[in-house]
Amino acid sequence: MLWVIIIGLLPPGGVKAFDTPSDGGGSVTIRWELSPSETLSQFLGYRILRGESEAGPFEEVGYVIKGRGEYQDRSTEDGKSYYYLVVGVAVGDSVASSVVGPVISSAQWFNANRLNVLIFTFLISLFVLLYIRRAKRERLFIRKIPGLDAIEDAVGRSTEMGRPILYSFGLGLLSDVVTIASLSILSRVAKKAAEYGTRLIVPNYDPLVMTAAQETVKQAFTEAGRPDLYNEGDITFLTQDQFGYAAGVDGIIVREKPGTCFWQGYFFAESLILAETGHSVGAIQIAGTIAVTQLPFFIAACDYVLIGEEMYAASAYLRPEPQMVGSLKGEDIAKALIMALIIFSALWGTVGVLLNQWMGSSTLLDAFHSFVNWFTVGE
Amino acid sequence: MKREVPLAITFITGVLLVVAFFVPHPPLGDLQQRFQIWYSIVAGFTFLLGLDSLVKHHLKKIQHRRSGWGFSVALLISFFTTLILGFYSWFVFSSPYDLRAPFQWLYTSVILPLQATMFALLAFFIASAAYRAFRARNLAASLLLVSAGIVMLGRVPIGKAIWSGLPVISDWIMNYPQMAAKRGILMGTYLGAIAMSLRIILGMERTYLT
Amino acid sequence: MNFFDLFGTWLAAGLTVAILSFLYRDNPLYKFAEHIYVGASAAFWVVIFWYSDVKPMLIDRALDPQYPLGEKLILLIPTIFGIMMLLRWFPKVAWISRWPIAFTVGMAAGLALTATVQGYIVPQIKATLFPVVVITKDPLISLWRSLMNIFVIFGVFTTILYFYFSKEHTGLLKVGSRIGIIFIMVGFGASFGYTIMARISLLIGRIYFLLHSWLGVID
Amino acid sequence: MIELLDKLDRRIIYLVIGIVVAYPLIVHPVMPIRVSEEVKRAYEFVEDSLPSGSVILISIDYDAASEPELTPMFRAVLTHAFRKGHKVIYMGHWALGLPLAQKDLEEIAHRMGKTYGVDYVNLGYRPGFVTVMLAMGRELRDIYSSDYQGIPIDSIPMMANIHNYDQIDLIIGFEAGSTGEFWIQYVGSRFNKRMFFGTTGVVAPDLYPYYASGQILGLIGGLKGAAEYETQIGHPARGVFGMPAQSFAHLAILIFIVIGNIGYILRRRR
Repeated sequence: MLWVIIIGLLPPGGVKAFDTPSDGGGSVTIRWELSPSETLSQFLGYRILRGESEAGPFEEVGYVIKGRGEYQDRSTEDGKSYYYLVVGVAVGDSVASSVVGPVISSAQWFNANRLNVLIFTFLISLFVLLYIRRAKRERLFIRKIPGLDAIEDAVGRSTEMGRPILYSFGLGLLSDVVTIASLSILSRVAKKAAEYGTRLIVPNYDPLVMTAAQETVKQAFTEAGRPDLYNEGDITFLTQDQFGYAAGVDGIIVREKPGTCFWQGYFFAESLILAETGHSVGAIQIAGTIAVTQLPFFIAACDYVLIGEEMYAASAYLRPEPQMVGSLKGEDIAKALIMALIIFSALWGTVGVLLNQWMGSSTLLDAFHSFVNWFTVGE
Repeated sequence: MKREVPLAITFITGVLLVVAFFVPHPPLGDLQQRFQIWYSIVAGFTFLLGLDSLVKHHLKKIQHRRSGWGFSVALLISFFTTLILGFYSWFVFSSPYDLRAPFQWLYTSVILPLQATMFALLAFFIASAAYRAFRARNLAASLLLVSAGIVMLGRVPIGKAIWSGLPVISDWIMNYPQMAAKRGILMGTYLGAIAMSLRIILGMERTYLT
Repeated sequence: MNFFDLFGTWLAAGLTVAILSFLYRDNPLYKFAEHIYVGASAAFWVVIFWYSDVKPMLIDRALDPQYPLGEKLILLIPTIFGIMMLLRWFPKVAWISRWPIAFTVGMAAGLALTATVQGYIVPQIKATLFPVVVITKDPLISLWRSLMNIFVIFGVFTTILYFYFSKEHTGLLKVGSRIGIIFIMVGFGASFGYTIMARISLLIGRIYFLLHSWLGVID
Repeated sequence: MIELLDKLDRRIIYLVIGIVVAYPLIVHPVMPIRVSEEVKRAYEFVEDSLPSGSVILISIDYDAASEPELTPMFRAVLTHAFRKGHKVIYMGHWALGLPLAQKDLEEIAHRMGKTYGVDYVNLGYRPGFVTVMLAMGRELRDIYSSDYQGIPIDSIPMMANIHNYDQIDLIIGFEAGSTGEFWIQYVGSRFNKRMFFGTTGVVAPDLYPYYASGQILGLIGGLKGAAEYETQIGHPARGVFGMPAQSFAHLAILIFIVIGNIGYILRRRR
């Protein structure tokens, strides 16, 4: 065995232990200044020891590698006093700091690290809610969304050709908001299909989405006055396997030859497998997804594509109740605010940089940096 | 009961989760994880409905001797074989992941090649989609075509051999215009998700209820 | 190589060829492979899901004598929700399945509301807050970087304009949103081109499997 | 003619793509491959720094989706390790990836005349990757009392003197996600263990800083990395022949786009 003797290994200094702020309790944070011996290649890291009295006994609660000066002990019991010490560890040697404490952990009622998130959530929600209220009084404008205008024609075309309609949510789960947006598009499609008496096929990846789709279609058929046309056997579960789902839907496409395919929801790599097969049977295809990576493939293979936000706008667009449109206006106000913020900061930062460069005054630039840092998202 | 209770459940669940996000103190601190576990349990039960739907669909096909009913027989056989082997492996080897378990053999010999081959079909589909869609019809379509072509060539050794500038321009397109567009699209998308969530919590989005 | 390995390789190869035959046209071979796939994978993921989610989250906890009674009682709530879903089998009480659906939908909304702000909106705003001018030792680099900064801000700005819903796209807004669509198209083209390499790798993997592992004609 | 260019049957496109990808795999055209520093370092460590008979732990941290990129490097590295007479412990943290690479393990071991239990061992999968990583620092029998077939570890000759990381000379991880970073944090730093990784093209940039800071010895990234490692060991396979396949396929797609546009322009002229 090789023994390395290190002369004068220095302990970590300035050890502090305190209740971890903004947490749910059960945690103490220990902080220290790095040991000057870290420069030695034999130096490995720090062991954090905890005891219930100043005299010990102490036992190890954690270990961090060198270069780190903080550890969170997440195994404390709230209301109990603890004492800590930090041991610098090197190959064949170790050295302990002095003992600190007592420290007691507790839970907080507000997570201060999330203040910026709270402010933005509040502001955006406020705009949306404000315009939902305002929309009750005045009529608001909404721009054309071609993909949604095309729904009626597409359903009509399927009917003329005597072919069914295929609707897919992709791999989205019911716990994805975009699936719920897709449900309202499905509701519209189903209503039209019922009016025209056209068959609607909905193969599913998630059984929960399947049940919600069944409810939606049944409801839409009832509202259109054709509950007799509703067939639960057309809204089925396939498999919860990404490509198994694609294989199954491809099979349905080539055998049922739908006149229209709707791809609305969350899609991954299977997007192009589905859309190319849909194209091969000559279907009109209307896609919509928030998955940015899949949008290029839908753009290439489909006739109409709802890009990101347009999908969320669909429910407001299709059922132009004033409040729904109001929420879109609220979104737009939030966008304007964000754009203004970006322009404002670009100007501020630029003036700061120039002042710093020409006059040597860094006050404005420093203020700018702390302004940007405020946007750091904490845990 | 049929409408008001679900709307109330949605409202309460949504509001609680938003509040819990900012309050670390028990019992709200771990509410997000707790609800996600609940969701998994509900999904576990709902799987039964899914399987029921799948099996029923194919049983009906077989019963009425509809075209291709023979394939439905194959589907049901593979379904029940997998299910039985799965539980057998679970109980005999105490885990379906055990490398000795027949379930793993089934995975490598049946599911995996099917998955990989379906996935590999994309190599063909991406070519046919590119051929059809990348036509210089108008300005937007031409830009789509040109940037796809540059990035495509910039990624492989042959692109560099053709012109050493290709990888540089390709990186520039990815890092600037592509990134800016993506950021803009996502900004709108997420604002849309927030408005959508608010409408759900307020009970304005309820196509599956009313 | 034992029998099961050999059989497994032949089975895998047969299924691979069957799926590839779909490229020519739909045919009984593909149909067979597709049905086997849907059936086997549906069962496969159910077993995996129950083993890795439902068992540790519900069954193990319910049976664990160490697990606190209060927590066990709380677990009754999702269990009841789960049973409510199954009531869909009985048309008279099927409506009660809307309760767990409502819970899931509420959860989706509640989580998304804060998660999008925390995970995307605030960090992406932060990433777009920068001075336009960059000063370095080399004036050419400074000029280039400054131009690129303006370019990125301009791109983000016009892309957002494209999604502006509540105003008719005329005048300046029309110009802005047109430029936005240009950025979007260049971006889409780029990600399309970028993905091709990964997709070709997948095909290389499959062809290699057929030629090497199955036929053994290449090394 | 114009009609033909403008509306090419998609099956012709499929056929061409199939041929240009398969052709290089069969005919093996030579395309020069420049070996990067990250791959060379990894190779040199296995080649020069480890005495024959060293123990290498290989961790499979990927599954089917990344198989096409990572299996070629796994095969190249394993071939190299066996050739140098090193002993290999096979394990992994992604349950569905292990049975996948196991086939390659057995095939290569068989081809190179290696004996199970003497030259290599397959420990199989155990859940909880951090727990597994840490426990193996004390005594790997706490987690792996038996190998993947249920054979007790103590009855496997190769494992007789292997108890924890002290007896393992090198760790090689094949990474499709963030498991590699856990290897670095929990094992590399804490037990002062030498390791390198093979990763997908997507993950490589995440791990590059660790290479730059010297926490990992080398980094093999994507199919290109596999091609480089194969070049180093003088055993060209999927990686090396995949490179021309990639180039040809990209070129073919580009030619189709050009054909389509010629057809489109001619049709409009009419």
